[in-house]
Amino acid sequence: MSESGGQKHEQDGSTAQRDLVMLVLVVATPDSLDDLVTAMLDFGIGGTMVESKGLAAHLREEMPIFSGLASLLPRATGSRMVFSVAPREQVDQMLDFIEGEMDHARRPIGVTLSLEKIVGLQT
Amino acid sequence: MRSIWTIATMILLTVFAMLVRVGFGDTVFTNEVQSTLGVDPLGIPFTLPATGLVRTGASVGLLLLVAYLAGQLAQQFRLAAVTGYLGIGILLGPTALQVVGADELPYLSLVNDLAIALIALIAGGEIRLSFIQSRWRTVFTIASIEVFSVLIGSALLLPFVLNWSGITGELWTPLPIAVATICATIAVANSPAVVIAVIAETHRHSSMGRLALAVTICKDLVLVALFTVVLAVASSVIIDSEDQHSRSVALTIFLHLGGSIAAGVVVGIAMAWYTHVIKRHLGFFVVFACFGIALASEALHLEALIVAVVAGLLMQNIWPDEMEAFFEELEQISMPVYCLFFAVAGLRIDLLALSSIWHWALLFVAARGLLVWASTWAGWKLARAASGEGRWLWSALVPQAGIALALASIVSQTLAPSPVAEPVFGFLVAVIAFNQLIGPVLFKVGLARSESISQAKDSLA
Amino acid sequence: MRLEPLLTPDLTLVIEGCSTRDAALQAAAARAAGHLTNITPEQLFQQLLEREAQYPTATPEGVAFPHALIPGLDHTTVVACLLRPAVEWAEGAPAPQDLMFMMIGKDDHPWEHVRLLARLARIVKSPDARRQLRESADAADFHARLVREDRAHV
Amino acid sequence: MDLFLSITVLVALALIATSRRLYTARRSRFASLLISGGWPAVLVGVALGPHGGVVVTEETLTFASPLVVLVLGWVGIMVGLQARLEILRRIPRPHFTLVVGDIIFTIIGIGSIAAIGLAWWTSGEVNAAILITPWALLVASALGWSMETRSLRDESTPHDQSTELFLRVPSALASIAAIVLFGLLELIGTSSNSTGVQTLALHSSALHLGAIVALAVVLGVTGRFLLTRAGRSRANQLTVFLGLVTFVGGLSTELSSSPLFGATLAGFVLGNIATNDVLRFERFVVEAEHMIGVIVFLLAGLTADFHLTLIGMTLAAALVFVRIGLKLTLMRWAAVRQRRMAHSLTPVLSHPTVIRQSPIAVALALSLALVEPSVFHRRLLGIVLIVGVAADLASLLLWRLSRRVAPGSGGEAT
Repeated sequence: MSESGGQKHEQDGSTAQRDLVMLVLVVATPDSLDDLVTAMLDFGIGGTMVESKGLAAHLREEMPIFSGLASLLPRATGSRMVFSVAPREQVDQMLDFIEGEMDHARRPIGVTLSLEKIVGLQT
Repeated sequence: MRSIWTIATMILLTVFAMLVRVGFGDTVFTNEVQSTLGVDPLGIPFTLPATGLVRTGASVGLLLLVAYLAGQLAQQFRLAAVTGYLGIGILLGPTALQVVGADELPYLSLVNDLAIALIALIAGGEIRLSFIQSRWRTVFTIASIEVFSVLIGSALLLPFVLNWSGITGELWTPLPIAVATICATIAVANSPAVVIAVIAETHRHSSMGRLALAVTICKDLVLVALFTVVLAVASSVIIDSEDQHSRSVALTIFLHLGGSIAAGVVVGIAMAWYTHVIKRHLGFFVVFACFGIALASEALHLEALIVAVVAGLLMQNIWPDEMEAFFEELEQISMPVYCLFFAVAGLRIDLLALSSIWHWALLFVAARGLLVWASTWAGWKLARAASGEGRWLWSALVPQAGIALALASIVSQTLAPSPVAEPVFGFLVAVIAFNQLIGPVLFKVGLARSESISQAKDSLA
Repeated sequence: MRLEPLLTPDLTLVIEGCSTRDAALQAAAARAAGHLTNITPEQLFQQLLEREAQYPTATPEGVAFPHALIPGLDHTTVVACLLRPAVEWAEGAPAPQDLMFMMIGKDDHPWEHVRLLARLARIVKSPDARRQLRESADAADFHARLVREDRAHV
Repeated sequence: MDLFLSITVLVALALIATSRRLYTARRSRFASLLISGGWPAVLVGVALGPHGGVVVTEETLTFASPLVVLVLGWVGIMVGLQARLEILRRIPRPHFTLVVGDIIFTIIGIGSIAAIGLAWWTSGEVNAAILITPWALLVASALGWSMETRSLRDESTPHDQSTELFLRVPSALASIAAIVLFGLLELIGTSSNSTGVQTLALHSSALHLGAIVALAVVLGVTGRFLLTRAGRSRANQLTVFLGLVTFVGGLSTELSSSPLFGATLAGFVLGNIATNDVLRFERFVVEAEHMIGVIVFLLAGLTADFHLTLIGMTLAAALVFVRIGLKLTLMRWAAVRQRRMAHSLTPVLSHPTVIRQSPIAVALALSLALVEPSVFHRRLLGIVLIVGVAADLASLLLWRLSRRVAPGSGGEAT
């Protein structure tokens, strides 16, 4: 799901920009991607998704024992990162969803970052 | 439509395995005799692996795949998946299609140790102390009434059944009474495995399910102590071996139970520490913890069932949040273990032995079912519990599986010298087999009915 | 986004005896049009059929999401239906559908429509939830269970 | 009880080997050489085994053979799954020529040494048919080289993807060739062995081969259906994954072939009819690679018998020296042929890493010792392990020498 033409949110006036935070998710298991995307849509959070590779996957590619060909086809290692700027309240809803309704084994790593200045975000 | 593909895949896998084993059974590595000598090019003799051992690898794979499909098929016909696993085990067993040979059973039953420990861990994890505190009186009343009424009822009925089925000659002499008491004790046994498997499979974590589990586990703890006493006394009558004094029997039971509970606490703390501190590779850790409990308990003469239940209870009630990941992993791993455990239980059911005495066994199963229903209903009324879930609680106390089978095999080993051992084991296995097949379906219906009753009550309120 | 505010008991119904998809759509459209100002049941039914013609909104889990965007509406309307018996939805549809969530939304706010669809998907995702909804005794029970499932999610 | 003890040590070692801390330790050349070769696991295996501290007795080892079947079936399916036509089509031609060159060089060089050594070792009075399988093992384990390229990197060798792929991909192809070559020859060897006649029982081995190919096709087709039925539930996936791996490994062992051969064919079929569910299965299989690798090495250490007579040791030494000569000449031949390619390849091609033995050799030797656990086969496993250690050390030594010869190119990888 590539960049959806700017992230749209229910905002009113510039003062709201102060309660926007950045949500960063590292999704290691592809199976949990569907649930996360559905939840983000439900809470009205847009985002940008990039393919990523964990340290272990990188090292495994460099130090294969039996499966040397796997590194030839650099297909997605299956892990993805999601970057999203959204109101704190919706981001909190998202984190509650991850903690409350996702299995431990399939939970992504999620961090929120406070923001100083934002440009180009279509509200 | 999908079930046609499922059946086709099951047949394809089974037929292919049979063709390989029949067609290529005579190759140099696999041979019928236990393990013969071969000579290698250096002229040094070596023992070839026994056929049973070589075939265990493929049999485990076949059982996992085919039992999984059979479970899905059973669910499509509103049956419990456990019945599917058992059915396929019987079908592929040494007394039916003989895809899996009798010589593989000793190696396959290694999964029993893993399964009993895993099931007991899950059972321990399902019990909430808050639930026990609020309802221990109900649980204890029902369990004790049910245990003693089934025990005494069966002990009175069994001499006749054993006599009619020709297992014991005379009627009221010490031998048949001793045999009847042992069989009656095993008739009391239940199966936490079936209760948990059906609850997990139907996602119905209702209060009736939790009550059923608490009663089943409480009964099994009482049963273990009861069984040790009865077996000690009865075996001395049957084989006239006077090696055990009654005083030492009581002592061994106390050590046996006390030691198991203490070991359970230690194991629970160790597992909680690993899950809390290391957190990684939980899958491998769970498998090894279960193997560890099973084999350590065997070595230290403890009861693996009690050790694991106490450990599970401890972890779930003292560190509920941290242990969530552990119990999630346990649930993932329980599926392949259930498939294998119940399939192997099915393999061990001897259809030939069943064919000669099935009608007597069925008679006793019906009588036992009646006893269980009556005693549970009485216990329920006595405990004066309010809500209506009690009406179907008895359906959880009918199924029998691993623990009953384990006790039956202990009986056949202990009574081995006397001629009555084999037919008694056959009779016990027949009774357990019927309970294994009927039980899960009955409990699935009971669970659904009790839930609809409690919901009807909610909507009225 | 909560489903509860959009779930009115009047628009939560158990449709019995409809053997085809169109009959079910017609019954639901008739009930929905009663709550909409500027559209007749027949027009709404036609719009729904046009949408289904593009690509059937049935799912392998037996839950259908027919929807229509109507210009000039000021709010989104949801009609939750339990179909008894289940109906064959379309040629080659993966399975008969017995749960139907009809969504009639504002055409100038498609983003809100997507959010509602995501919410419904989350609610009916687990087989346990679907079984609970399918075992509803009547429309009131169906509404109570839908509210309970909605509250079970963040 | 001791079986459980050894498995626990085995898994504890596997857990440590795949922990983060150890990955960082691999950055230094010697550490990554040591660890990726799996030698720590082999040492622990030997220490615990019947010849070391006797924690694991002979009888327990045979009792653990279903575990060996599972692990080798896992490796076979892992190797087979990546031999997908879409991957093979993307491999440039020079890589294939390098592999064909390696096969020819090895059959001639190592093959002759192995034939002479084996005949001498068995003092000539056994019929030739029995020595086909051991010969095939020594040749197959000499194919290819270690695919680990992490220890390659330092300032002197320019680091870019194509150079490392030029070393890693041919070795991966060589390990597939090794499994197929050994699988086929083992079938012929075993069938002739049972009939005990000079003439090769080609008919019976063709029958066995047909059965193994049928197994691969049956498993590929049913595997795909099972994987889609398992869907996204992790419990179902685990049941189907373990079922597939043990079923194919077990049945190919019963067809008197190594579990690796049957599992690789099954992985190949499954990989080429791939759906999303099969890709999820592949991820499950490949992610456990390092854990399974450590278990394979540990089981090899437990099973190997190092009581080699003088002849055995001479055979091992000869194999090492011939391997060094062969691999360096192969690389020089490849460098001459590839003059058209970017000059950046030439320093890498002369790099002694190609001397290191491919880990598939240990898996092949372990599978032979599993199918027929004779003392001879356990000593062959011992030889393969010795050749592996010696080749690793020789590669490190030669790399140090080449550094001293061209000092300007910097020292140890940081």
